[in-house]
Amino acid sequence: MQDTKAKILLNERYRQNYFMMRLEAGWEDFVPGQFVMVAVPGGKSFLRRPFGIARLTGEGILEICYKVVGKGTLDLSSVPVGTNLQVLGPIGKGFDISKGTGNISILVAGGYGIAPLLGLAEALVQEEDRSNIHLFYGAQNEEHLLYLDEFKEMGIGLHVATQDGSLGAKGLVTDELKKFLLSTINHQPSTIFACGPHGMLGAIKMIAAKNRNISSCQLSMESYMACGLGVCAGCVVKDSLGNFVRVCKEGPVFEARELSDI
Amino acid sequence: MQDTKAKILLNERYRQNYFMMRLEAGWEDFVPGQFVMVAVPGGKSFLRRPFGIARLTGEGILEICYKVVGKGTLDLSSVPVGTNLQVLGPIGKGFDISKGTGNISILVAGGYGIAPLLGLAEALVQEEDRSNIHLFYGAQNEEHLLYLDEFKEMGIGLHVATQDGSLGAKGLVTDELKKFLLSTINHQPSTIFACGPHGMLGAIKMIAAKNRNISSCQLSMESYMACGLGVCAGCVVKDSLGNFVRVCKEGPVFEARELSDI
Amino acid sequence: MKPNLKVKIGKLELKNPIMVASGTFGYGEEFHKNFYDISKLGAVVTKGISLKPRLGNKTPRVAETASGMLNSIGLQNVGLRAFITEKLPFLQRVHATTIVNILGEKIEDYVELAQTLDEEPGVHAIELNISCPNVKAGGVQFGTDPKLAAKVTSSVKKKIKKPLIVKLSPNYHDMPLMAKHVVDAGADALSIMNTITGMAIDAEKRRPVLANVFGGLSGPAIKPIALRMVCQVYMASKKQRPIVGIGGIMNITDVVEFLLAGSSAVQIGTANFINPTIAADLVDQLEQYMIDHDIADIKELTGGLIV
Amino acid sequence: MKPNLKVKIGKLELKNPIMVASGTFGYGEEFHKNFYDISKLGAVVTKGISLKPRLGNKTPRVAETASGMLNSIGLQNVGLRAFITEKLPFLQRVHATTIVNILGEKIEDYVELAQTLDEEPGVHAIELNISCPNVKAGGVQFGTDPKLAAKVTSSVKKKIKKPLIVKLSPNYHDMPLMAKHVVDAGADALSIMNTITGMAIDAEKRRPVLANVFGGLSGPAIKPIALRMVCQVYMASKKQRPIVGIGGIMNITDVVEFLLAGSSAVQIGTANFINPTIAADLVDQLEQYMIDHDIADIKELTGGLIV
Ligand SMILES: Cc1cc2nc3c(=O)[nH]c(=O)nc-3n(C[C@H](O)[C@H](O)[C@H](O)COP(=O)(O)OP(=O)(O)OC[C@H]3O[C@@H](n4cnc5c(N)ncnc54)[C@H](O)[C@@H]3O)c2cc1C
Ligand SMILES: Cc1cc2nc3c(=O)[nH]c(=O)nc-3n(C[C@H](O)[C@H](O)[C@H](O)COP(=O)(O)OP(=O)(O)OC[C@H]3O[C@@H](n4cnc5c(N)ncnc54)[C@H](O)[C@@H]3O)c2cc1C
Ligand SMILES: Cc1cc2nc3c(=O)[nH]c(=O)nc-3n(C[C@H](O)[C@H](O)[C@H](O)COP(=O)(O)O)c2cc1C
Ligand SMILES: Cc1cc2nc3c(=O)[nH]c(=O)nc-3n(C[C@H](O)[C@H](O)[C@H](O)COP(=O)(O)O)c2cc1C
Ligand code: FES
Ligand code: FES
Repeated sequence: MQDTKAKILLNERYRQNYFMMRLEAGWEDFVPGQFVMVAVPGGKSFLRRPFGIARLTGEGILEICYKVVGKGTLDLSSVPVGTNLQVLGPIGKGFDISKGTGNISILVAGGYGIAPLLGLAEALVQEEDRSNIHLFYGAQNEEHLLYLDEFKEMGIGLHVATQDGSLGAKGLVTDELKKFLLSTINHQPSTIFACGPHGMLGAIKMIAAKNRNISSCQLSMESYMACGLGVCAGCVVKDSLGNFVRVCKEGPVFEARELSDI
Repeated sequence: MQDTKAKILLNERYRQNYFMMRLEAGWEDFVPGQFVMVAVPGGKSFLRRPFGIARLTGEGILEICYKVVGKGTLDLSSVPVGTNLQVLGPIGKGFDISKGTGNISILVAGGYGIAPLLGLAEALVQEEDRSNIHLFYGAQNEEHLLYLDEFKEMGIGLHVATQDGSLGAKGLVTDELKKFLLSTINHQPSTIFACGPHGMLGAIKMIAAKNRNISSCQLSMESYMACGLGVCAGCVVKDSLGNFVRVCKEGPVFEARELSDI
Repeated sequence: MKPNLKVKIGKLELKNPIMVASGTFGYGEEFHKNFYDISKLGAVVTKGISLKPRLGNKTPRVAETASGMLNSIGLQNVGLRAFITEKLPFLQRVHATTIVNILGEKIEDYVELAQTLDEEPGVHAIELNISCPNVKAGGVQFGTDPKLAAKVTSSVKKKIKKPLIVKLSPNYHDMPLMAKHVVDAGADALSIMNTITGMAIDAEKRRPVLANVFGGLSGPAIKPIALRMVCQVYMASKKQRPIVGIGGIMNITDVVEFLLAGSSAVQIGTANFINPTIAADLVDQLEQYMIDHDIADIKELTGGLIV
Repeated sequence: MKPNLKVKIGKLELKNPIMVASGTFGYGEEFHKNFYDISKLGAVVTKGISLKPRLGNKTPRVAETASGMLNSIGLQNVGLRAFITEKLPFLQRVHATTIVNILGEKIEDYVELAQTLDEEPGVHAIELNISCPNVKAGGVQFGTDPKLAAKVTSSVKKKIKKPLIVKLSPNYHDMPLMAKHVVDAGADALSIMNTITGMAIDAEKRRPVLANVFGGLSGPAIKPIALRMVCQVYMASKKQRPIVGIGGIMNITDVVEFLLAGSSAVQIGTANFINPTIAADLVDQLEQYMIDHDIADIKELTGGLIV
C-alpha cells in the first residue's frame, strides 16, 4: 500500500452517471478486488472515497469506474484531466483466485460492482480455460451496462440481465445464476466471485449455501470508511463468530460463509 | 446591490502575484471606490472575499484586480475562465467626486489600492481638466506597478515612487506627495482620494490635516468582513465621535477627519 | 393541495418555520431593500438589544475557520430606545413577524427590556439571549448556570404576555437539564443553540486573530453538535415545548434534519452571509420538499426521526 | 544549530512534541509497515484499551460532516491481555515511544489497567480516557463530573510510577475547573481534548446516520473550540502541568497555533486518515519551522501567544 500523487489521464462520463477515470499511479501490482482511497478535491469531501480497482496496466496506469451518487463523486466528475489526485492503495484482500483453480469461475456483478470483476476476469483468462469462466451481470437497463465489449473480447460466457429486459434476460441476475446452476454445471465444482449491492450479495450467499458444488463463494463487501488503513475500525462487518472484521483490511473480499451480517 | 452569478471572462496573472479578473456581471452602474464580495470556489474559503471594483464597462463587465495573499486568493487564481462566480455588489459608499469639483484631484495609491483609483480616474477625466488630476502611486518596484499604461493614456499627472527606485522616485509615495504639495499647488484647493495599506492612509491623513488647501481627504478603508451587507457589524472602524461605523456600509470611503482609528 | 407550513411558538403562529437568527440579519432593512420581502419569513429575529446602546468589542471581530466563522461583535446594538423609534417602525411597516432578541447584564435589565417590548405592537415574541455574563454574579454567564437561567426566565415571564423564547448556550454541557430548568421556569419555547466559544490564532503574528481573543463559532462546523443538542432535549423533555433549531443550516436538507431531530422551527444564521437570499429560498424549497414528499403538515416532520 | 524539539511530559522526555492520537493510529503497525518509522514520532498513543476485549458499536460507525467526521466506534479494542502479548511487543521492537490510552467502566478497571501496564517496560506513559460512562454512577461520564474525574485520577496515580496523562472531555463546560480538579488529583499532564458529541441525520431515510445515533466529532471543524480550551486552561492554571493539544490539527500552522495557545505537545488524530504520512511530515516541518523562525528550543513556543 502506498499513498501516491497520481495525475489524471482520463476522467469521462462513460454511461449514464458512471464515470471512468485513469490515473498515472506508477504502481506495479495489485490483486483483483483490491481498492483505492481517493482524496476528492473541491473542499466538500473531508474523507477520502473508496473505489474498486478496475485495472492496473503494465505502465502503472490505474483505472477506476465510479457512479455519481453524492457530493464527493459529483465533485470528482468535474476534476479536469491533468490534476494530481492523492490515491492510497492498493488496499485490502482481493479475490483469491487460487481457490478456484480448475473450477468453473462464476463472476457476478451488479452496478459498478463490474469494475473489480474486469480486473479479475483479465487475471482468470491467463490461468483458466475461457469456456470455464462465466460472467453474470445485472443492471437497470442496457444503458447501465459497463465494459461489455471488454468482456466480449475475452471470450468468456456472458449472462446479462436487465430489469427492463432491454438487453439479455429480463429480471434479476441472481435468477439467471440460479437457472445456470440448476442446468449446465450442477455437477462441476465452481467458485463464485461477486461484487455488487448488498441485497445481491445476500441472495448469492443463499444460493451458494444451498449448492454443494460451490467450494468458494467470495463476496466483495462495502461499508462506510474513514481511514482505509485498518486503524479506525469504522468499516467493520460481523463475521460468523460474531466478531467485527475490517472491510479495508480483512476484506473487502470475504468468503460468504465467514460473514454473518449478510 | 445585487447578488449575481457572473461568468469569468478573464482570470490571468497580471504582474508578480497580482491577478486580473473580468466577470460578466451585467450591472449597469457603480461609484468608483465601491467593492464586491466574491464567493471563492475550492471549499477552503467559507466567507466571501472583498475586492475593490476597478472598472465596470458599458456592457456590464466587471473588472477586479487581486493580490494572492492567502488561501482564498490562491484558490481564486486557479478558477478557470467560464466558471460562474457568485458576486455581490456594488457595495458601500464610494468616492464623492462632487466634493472635488473645480479642485485639483490628487489620487494616491499603494499596492492593489490602484484598482479602485482606475475607475475613479476614468470618471474624473470626464468631468475635470486632465492637467488638474494627479496620480501618486507607490510600489515595491517597477514590477509591482499596475495599470500604468491606462493612466498614461488618460494624460493625467503621474508621480510614481518605488522602494528600490526601479521606476520613478526612490522611496515612499507619500514623500512625493508632500513635495508636490509644498511646491506646485500649495495655493490651490485640492481633494485627495486614497486607497492603499493602512500605514499609507495614516500618513496621508496627517499630510491632509496639516494642509489647509485640502478640503476633502477621502480614504478607502479595509477591514475583516463577514457579510458585506451591513448586518454583522464585523467590519467596523471607529469614527471621530468614538462610534463604530461599518466599512461595508458607511464606507469603505471615509473622510479622513471622520475617522479616529487611523 | 397546498401543504400547511404554519407552526406555533407559544401563542404565536408563524407562516412557516423559517426564521433568521439574531445578529445575522441586522434589523431586516438591508435584506428587504436589496433582496426580498422579509414578511415572507416565519420570523425575523433582530440583533440582540440591550437597554443602552452598546459599542461592542474592538476589531478584528470576525475570523474565518474551517466550515465556519468566529465572531466577537460584543453585542453592538442601537439600544432599546433607538430600536423602538428607528428600527421597529420599519419592521412593522413591511409586516415582518418580529422576534426581538434581548440581552442584559443583570436580571433587572432583561425584565425592563421585555416589559417595554411587550407593550410594542410591532413585537411578536421575545427571545432571551442568556449567553451573556451576569455582572452581578461575577461574570458567570446566565446560560451556564441552570438556576440563574431559570431565574431570569421566570422573572421575565411573570411580566410579559407575549411568547417567551429562551435561547440556550452550548457552552453549558447538560442541555436536557438546562432545558428542564428553563421550561419549568415558564419558557414558551427554546432556541437551540447559540455559538460555541472558540478562538483563532495568527501563527505568524503570535496573536489571537480576534481582538477579544475568544469568539463564538457558527456555521456548518457546529451543525453536528447543534443537531445532537436539539435531539437530546427533544428526547428528554416531558413537558414538551417547541424547539427552534439553530446551527450551521445552509440548505433544505439541513432544515429537514433539524425538524426531524425535534425542531418545530429553525433559524438561519451565518448562511445569510454566504447567500443573502437563502432564507427566502428555503421557504419555497421547504414547501416544495413537502409536496415532493407528500407531507401535508410541517408538524409531521418535527421529531420524525426513526431511532 | 539544530533546534531542540525535546519536551517533557512528567518524567517522560519525548524526542519531539508530535504524537498521534488514540484511535486514529491503531497500534502503529499499519503506519510503520506502509509509511514511515514510527519511532520518529514524539509518541504513539494507542487505541483505547479496556480490561476485556470490546466488540464496539453497530455500523455505520463513521459519518462525514463539514470539515470533520463523527465516529461511534464504541471503543472496540483487543483488550489488555491481547494488547500486551500481540501489540506491545511490536511497538517495543520498533522503539516507538508508547503511551497507552485506557478506559474503564468503573474506577477499579482504570486502576487495574494502569497497574498492569505500569509494569510493562514497553509502556512509557498512560493516558486516561475519561470520556466513558461510569456504570457504577448510572452512566454519567467520568469526564463530565470534576469530582469523579479527580477520583479516578488519584486512584490511578497512587498505584503507578509512570507519567499519567488525563485526557479531558469537551462535553464538560468548565475546562479550567475540570483541569484544576484533575491536576490537584495528581495528573502529570492534560490532553485537551477528546471528541465533542454530535450527530448526523440522513434526511431521506429519516434516520441517524450512525447506528449509535450519537458520535464524537473530530477534525478541523472543532479546532477553534480545542484551541480555546487549551488557552483557557493554560491561562487559568496556577500549578502548571504540560498540556497536550488535540483537535483538528492538519498542518504545521495548526501545530504552532496549539503550541502558542499553551500546549507542550500535540496529537494528530483524524488527519492521519486524510494523509497517512502527516505526523512524520510534521516532525520535519516543525524542525524546519524552528530553523526558519530562529527558535532554538520548542519550549519558546509553548504559551507564546501575545494577548
Ligand atoms: C471497498 C469499496 C469499494 C467501492 N468501489 C466503488 C467503485 O468501484 N465505484 C463506485 O462508484 N463506488 C464504489 N464504492 C462506493 C463509493 O465509495 C461511494 O459511492 C462514494 O464514497 C460515495 O461518495 P459521495 O460523496 O458521492 O456520496 P455521499 O454524498 O457521501 O453519499 C451519497 C449516498 O451514498 C451513501 N454512501 C456513501 N458512502 C457509502 C459507503 N462507503 N457505503 C455505503 N453507502 C455509502 C450515503 O449513505 C448516501 O446515501 C465502493 C465502496 C467501498 C467501501
Ligand atoms: C473593502 C475592501 C476592498 C478590498 N479590495 C481588494 C482589491 O481590490 N484587491 C485585493 O487584492 N485585495 C483587496 N482587499 C483585500 C482582500 O479582501 C484580502 O486580501 C483577501 O480577502 C484575502 O483573502 P485570502 O483568503 O487570500 O487570505 P487569508 O488566507 O484569509 O489571509 C491571508 C492574510 O491576509 C490577511 N487578511 C485577510 N483578509 C483581510 C482583510 N479583509 N483585511 C485585512 N487583512 C486581511 C490575513 O490576516 C492574513 O494575514 C480588499 C479588502 C476590503 C475590505
Ligand atoms: C455575527 C454574529 C452575531 C450574532 N449576534 C447574536 C446576538 O446578538 N444574539 C444572539 O442571541 N445570537 C447571536 N448570534 C448567534 C446566532 O443567532 C446563531 O445562534 C449562531 O450563529 C448559530 O447559527 P448559524 O450557525 O446558523 O450561524 C450571532 C451570530 C453571528 C455569526
Ligand atoms: C475513529 C476515532 C477513534 C477514536 N478513539 C479514541 C479512543 O479510543 N480513546 C481516546 O481517548 N480518544 C479516541 N479518539 C479521539 C482522538 O484521539 C482525538 O482526541 C480526537 O479525534 C480529536 O482530534 P482530531 O480532531 O485531530 O481527530 C478517537 C477519534 C477517532 C476519530
Ligand atoms: S476504514 Fe478505518 S479500519 Fe477500515
Ligand atoms: S461586513 Fe458585516 S457589517 Fe460590514
